[in-house]
Amino acid sequence: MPSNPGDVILFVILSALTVAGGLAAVLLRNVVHCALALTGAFIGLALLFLRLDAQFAGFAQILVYVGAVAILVVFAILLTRSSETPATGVFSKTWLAGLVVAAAVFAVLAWAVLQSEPALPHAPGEPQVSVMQIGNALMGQYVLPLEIVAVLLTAAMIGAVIVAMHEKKETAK
Amino acid sequence: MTSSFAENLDQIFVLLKHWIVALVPVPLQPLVGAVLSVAAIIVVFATLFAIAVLMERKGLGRMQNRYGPNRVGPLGILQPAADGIKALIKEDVVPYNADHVVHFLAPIVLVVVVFMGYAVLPIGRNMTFVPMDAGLLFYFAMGASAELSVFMAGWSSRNKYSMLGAMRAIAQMISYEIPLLMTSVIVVMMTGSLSLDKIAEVQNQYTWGLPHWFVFTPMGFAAFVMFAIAATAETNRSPFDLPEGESEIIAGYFTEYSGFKFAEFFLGEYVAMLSISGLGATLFLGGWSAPLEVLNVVPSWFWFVVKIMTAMCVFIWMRGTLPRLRQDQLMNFAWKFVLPMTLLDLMVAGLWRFMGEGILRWVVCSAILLAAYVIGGRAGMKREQFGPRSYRYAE
Amino acid sequence: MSPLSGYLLVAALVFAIGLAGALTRRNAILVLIGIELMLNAANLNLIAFWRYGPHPEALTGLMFAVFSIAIAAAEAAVGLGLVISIYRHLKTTDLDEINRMKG
Amino acid sequence: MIQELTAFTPQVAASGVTQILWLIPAVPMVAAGVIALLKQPKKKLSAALAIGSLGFSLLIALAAFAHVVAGWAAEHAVRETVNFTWLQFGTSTVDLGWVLDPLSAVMLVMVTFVGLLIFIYSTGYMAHDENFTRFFCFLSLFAGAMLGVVIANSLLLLFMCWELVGLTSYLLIGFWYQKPSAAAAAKKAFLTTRVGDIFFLLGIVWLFAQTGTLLFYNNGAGSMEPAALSGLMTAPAALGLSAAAAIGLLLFAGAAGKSGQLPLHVWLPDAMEGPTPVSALIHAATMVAAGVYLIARVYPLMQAGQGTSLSVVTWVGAATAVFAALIAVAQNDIKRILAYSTVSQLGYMMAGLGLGGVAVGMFHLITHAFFKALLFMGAGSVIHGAHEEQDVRKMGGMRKEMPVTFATYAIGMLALSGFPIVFSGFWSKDGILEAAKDAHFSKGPFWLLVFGAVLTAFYMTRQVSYVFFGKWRGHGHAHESPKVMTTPLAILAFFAITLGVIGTPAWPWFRSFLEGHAAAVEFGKFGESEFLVLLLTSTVIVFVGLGLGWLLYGNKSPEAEERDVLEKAVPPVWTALSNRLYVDEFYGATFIAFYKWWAKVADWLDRWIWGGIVAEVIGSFKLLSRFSRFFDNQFVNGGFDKGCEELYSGGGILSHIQNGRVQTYLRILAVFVVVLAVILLWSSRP
Repeated sequence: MPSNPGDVILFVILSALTVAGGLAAVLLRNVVHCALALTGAFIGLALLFLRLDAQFAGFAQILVYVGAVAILVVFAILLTRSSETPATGVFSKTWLAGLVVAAAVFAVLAWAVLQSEPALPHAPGEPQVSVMQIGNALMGQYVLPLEIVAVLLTAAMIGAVIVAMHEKKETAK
Repeated sequence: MTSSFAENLDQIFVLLKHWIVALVPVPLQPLVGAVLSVAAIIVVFATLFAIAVLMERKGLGRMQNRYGPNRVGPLGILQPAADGIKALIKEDVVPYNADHVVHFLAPIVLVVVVFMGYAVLPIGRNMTFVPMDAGLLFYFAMGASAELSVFMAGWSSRNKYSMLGAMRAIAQMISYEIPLLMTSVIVVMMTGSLSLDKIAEVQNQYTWGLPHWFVFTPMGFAAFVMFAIAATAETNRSPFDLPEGESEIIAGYFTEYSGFKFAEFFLGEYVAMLSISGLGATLFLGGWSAPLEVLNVVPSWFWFVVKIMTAMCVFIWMRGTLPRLRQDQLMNFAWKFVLPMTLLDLMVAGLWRFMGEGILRWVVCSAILLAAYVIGGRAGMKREQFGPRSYRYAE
Repeated sequence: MSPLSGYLLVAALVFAIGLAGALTRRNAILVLIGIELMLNAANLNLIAFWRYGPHPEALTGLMFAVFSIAIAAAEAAVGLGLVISIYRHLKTTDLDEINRMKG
Repeated sequence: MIQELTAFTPQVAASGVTQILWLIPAVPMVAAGVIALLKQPKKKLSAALAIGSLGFSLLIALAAFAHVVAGWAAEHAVRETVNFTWLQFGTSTVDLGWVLDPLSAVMLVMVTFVGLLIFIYSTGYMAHDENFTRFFCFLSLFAGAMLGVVIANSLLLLFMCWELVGLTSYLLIGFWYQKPSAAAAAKKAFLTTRVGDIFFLLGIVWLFAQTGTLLFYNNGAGSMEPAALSGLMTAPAALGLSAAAAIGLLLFAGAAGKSGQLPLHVWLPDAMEGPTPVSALIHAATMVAAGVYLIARVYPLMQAGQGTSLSVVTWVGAATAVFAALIAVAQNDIKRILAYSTVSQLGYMMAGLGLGGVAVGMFHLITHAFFKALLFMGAGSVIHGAHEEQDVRKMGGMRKEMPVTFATYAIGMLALSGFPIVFSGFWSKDGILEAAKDAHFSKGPFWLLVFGAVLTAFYMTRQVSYVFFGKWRGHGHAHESPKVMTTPLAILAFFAITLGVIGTPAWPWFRSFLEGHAAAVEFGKFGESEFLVLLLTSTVIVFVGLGLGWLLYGNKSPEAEERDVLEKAVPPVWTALSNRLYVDEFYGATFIAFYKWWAKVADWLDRWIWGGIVAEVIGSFKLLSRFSRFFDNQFVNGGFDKGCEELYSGGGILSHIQNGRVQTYLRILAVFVVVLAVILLWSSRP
């Protein structure tokens, strides 16, 4: 299937949104702005998911990341008083080394993708997947992982509460 | 002849849209169709917003033994127009210290996100803007995004009251979003679909002239009650209006907004109420289906509007009746009563599925829920020994 | 160019951005943000491969992504809880200063 | 030889009510759990939970009963089962399940109904007990377990619930564990029934080994169905018995333990140490009936025993009936008299099962459940009214103070004695006697049972005369019990009379219901000479008993210290009887003494033989370890220490990388990922 120009343009716009959001999330000085930019990246990714016909994953992405993770992040920012921009630099002392390593990772990944370009399939698979199928798969084939995730989420919730909870006795000392 | 006329009346907006779309060249047709639908939704619900505000002001006035607005136009019915004009021409004051970009974006995000929710609501037969497979999930994704705009508004204002209001609002919205989702899951379990069209369609059946609305099943009714509570909290309405508790924190997260941005928040809040009423109506009250089989001659969109406006009346009535909760009561109520009851309801819904047809499941499910609600209610009514409250900070 | 490689490149870019953020920022929360970005990039890969793979009806990649989203939620909760807990002990979220095991 | 118990075509598809039959035992058990979690003094709530749950069970039981009756009326023999696999090992599975057939339906209604009345009665009787909540917890659990026994379609499930019944009976008999006698009685009940249960378990294992299933009914594949039974009949066992007979006898041993049959009856009278509602529940309606019910449940297997098992059942039952009745004559404790009477009546039921089939035995079980519950609760009311006095010699003339109790008690007593025509006990006992008279193998049981019937009427008359007639010999004033206690009495009294209607020879509804054929009303049966003779005989028997009793004890008010009329007449016999024919003493001198001796032997063995071996082994290991330590210290450690030092210094160098900065770690990780990826890509280049 030759990709039509409209699709390509849409893809470029969404990718630009995602990448810009990601860059802003990493580069901005104010941590709250970073969190908001991160939300932008998340939304961009969710839209990319929708472009890939993964409706369920896309909406789940918005619900979980924008509705929960982003909120958690801003809560953490406010609770740790990180919202004021620090006087010292926001980048660590070894930022250059980090940047080089990250660039190297991207280079390797991009190289790998481009090298395998001829082997990649061009046409998307045909069947459109309905939410019903996903539900059936979750309750059938994937029911054990689902249960484990449920247990994991419960454990994580309890763990997070315990870790973040105020220890009364220590303050009393 | 009459039935055909009724059908045409039912589908009048759809036919109108098709007619207009057919007038433009083929490549532009999808675009024009989308624009028409969006415009229709915005116009209709903005109008309903105006009516709702007027209703609220008049109704509250009646409940508080005063007149309410009665100067602009006959009986004051032009008051919303006056309010709108006033908001538009008012000076837009932004605090000096505020984070201008975020401050500007917050109300826009709210309004956009709230209107997005309408994309999946079936307003009438064949009248869903985007009939999506995972419509319910989309709706909740949009609802969750609204929290972010609240945070943006509160944080960017650089005002303690705004921040407090935002924190309250977010805590409250997250807490009540879970029961809201869970109650919807009950409906999803009963229909086996996340599509709101399908959910409305399933309820559009009649036995002895009575509709198959989910509110008329034991767990549907219980879920509806919980949904109503959670929806009230989710839209920050009285008695859960702590985020804007004017006696404590002025106006909460939109304290520092004025003029048109304030109007946007106001609009967002009411449109969110209308939309969540619409969701409730779709999930539990049969969406656009008529309450009696014989009333099917009346167009479906009419019933939808009637249902959401009735819900608005209930919102107003509650606001006029109930006192505001305290923050800890609010949280306790959400996590220790609403959520467990909803989970129980979920299990009952499962039981209902597995018990198969017959009168027995009605009896058993009703009995379990009734017992749980009575016991839970009695336990909750008991006066607890409130000691000095302790708060936890991340110090 | 295949549309798939486009998605993969975007995912790689987002991953690298996240990694760069995690490696260069001082604030622990920003590091977590970087990790979230990396996770999301991986999800994009999974879904892209699912869509363009030979057996989309098997749902494998999609399911992987959905579970990964759920696990990421848990990870975020625990990670941010840890950050808050560290902040309470050390009064800072600056990673350059957090280099002791003893609280 | 093996015929199905039913004449109608069986209907096996499980209906809705069968699907939810498991709720009947589950709901009281859950209620017990909830009560156990309640705070201690929540009396009202716990009682409400227990009564509510059992009431709920009663409703389902009634629905099930109605379903079965409807099926019966439509000429289907309802036998619906729900089975599921519980365990799987290798190729064999252990299945559990429940069954709804006329037998279980009748039992369900009886147990839930009588149990409910007893629960209600208990709220009055136990009102002032500080452990009220615990009591209702146990009571509820007990009822749940018993209902589990009733619905079980698997011998294993039945056995589990059976053991639960045993456990809860232990808890309930020893409810007032502060009393040493109660604690001892509880222990005795538990251990004695355990003796029977071991045989029961053996029987289960044998049955499973033979048939490969423990389900009773499973569409032809169950162990009580012809296919399995014919296999059992041909399989040989020891002593010339077929496997069917041997397994039947083992199961009967279990039933004998639970139902207090002859050698294992000793626990039942002692169990009167529990609160009176417990006595009523355990000894009238449920636990002891479990044994009888078990035999009724496995009746096809019993039939398959070619007469051996059934004749053993009959003889043991008849002997128990007379034996216990004899002892009952010489007892003075109001509850003990009733207890021995229960043992005796259980003997009747067993004999009825052995002689006349399921319907005869079960009919006596049902009627007995009602009037014995009535008697026990009446006795409780009397004890309550006489200020916790249990000695019948210290009562008297109470009919004036306690009119309701007296009236209902008299009804129960007449029913138990088998007073003709009017009372249900007459018809059920008559059925057993009729079956005994026609018994083909021996007339012995018949005469034993007749003698037992005379004794029954006699000792009941003695008791009633002592308690309600003559003049008051106790202390204080007797008073009537509260409504919550007398109302159940009245209800039970009503059924003690009317239940007979469904089992008269003229309209043998109960029998036809259980055996699955249509019932017809034939008043002509009353006129048949055979029947009239029997009627006359049993009437005479009853009146002889009643008359003798009245003659000896009527309206006399002997003092407590005064010797009994019979004791004056035949002192040695009386002494033997009042000492319960020395069974306990016999056990004490034989089994228990043997166990004590054996325990001593085992103790000695443990101390000296096994202990000695262990000590020797330990000693040799100690020696070995000494040597090993020496070797370690001298040779191994030298080289090891050297190596450790090397490692330590190496670790020192490596620890520089570990500087506590997470980002450093992450960076190293990323670098190596890059390196790995490069290697991979390079190596796979085309």
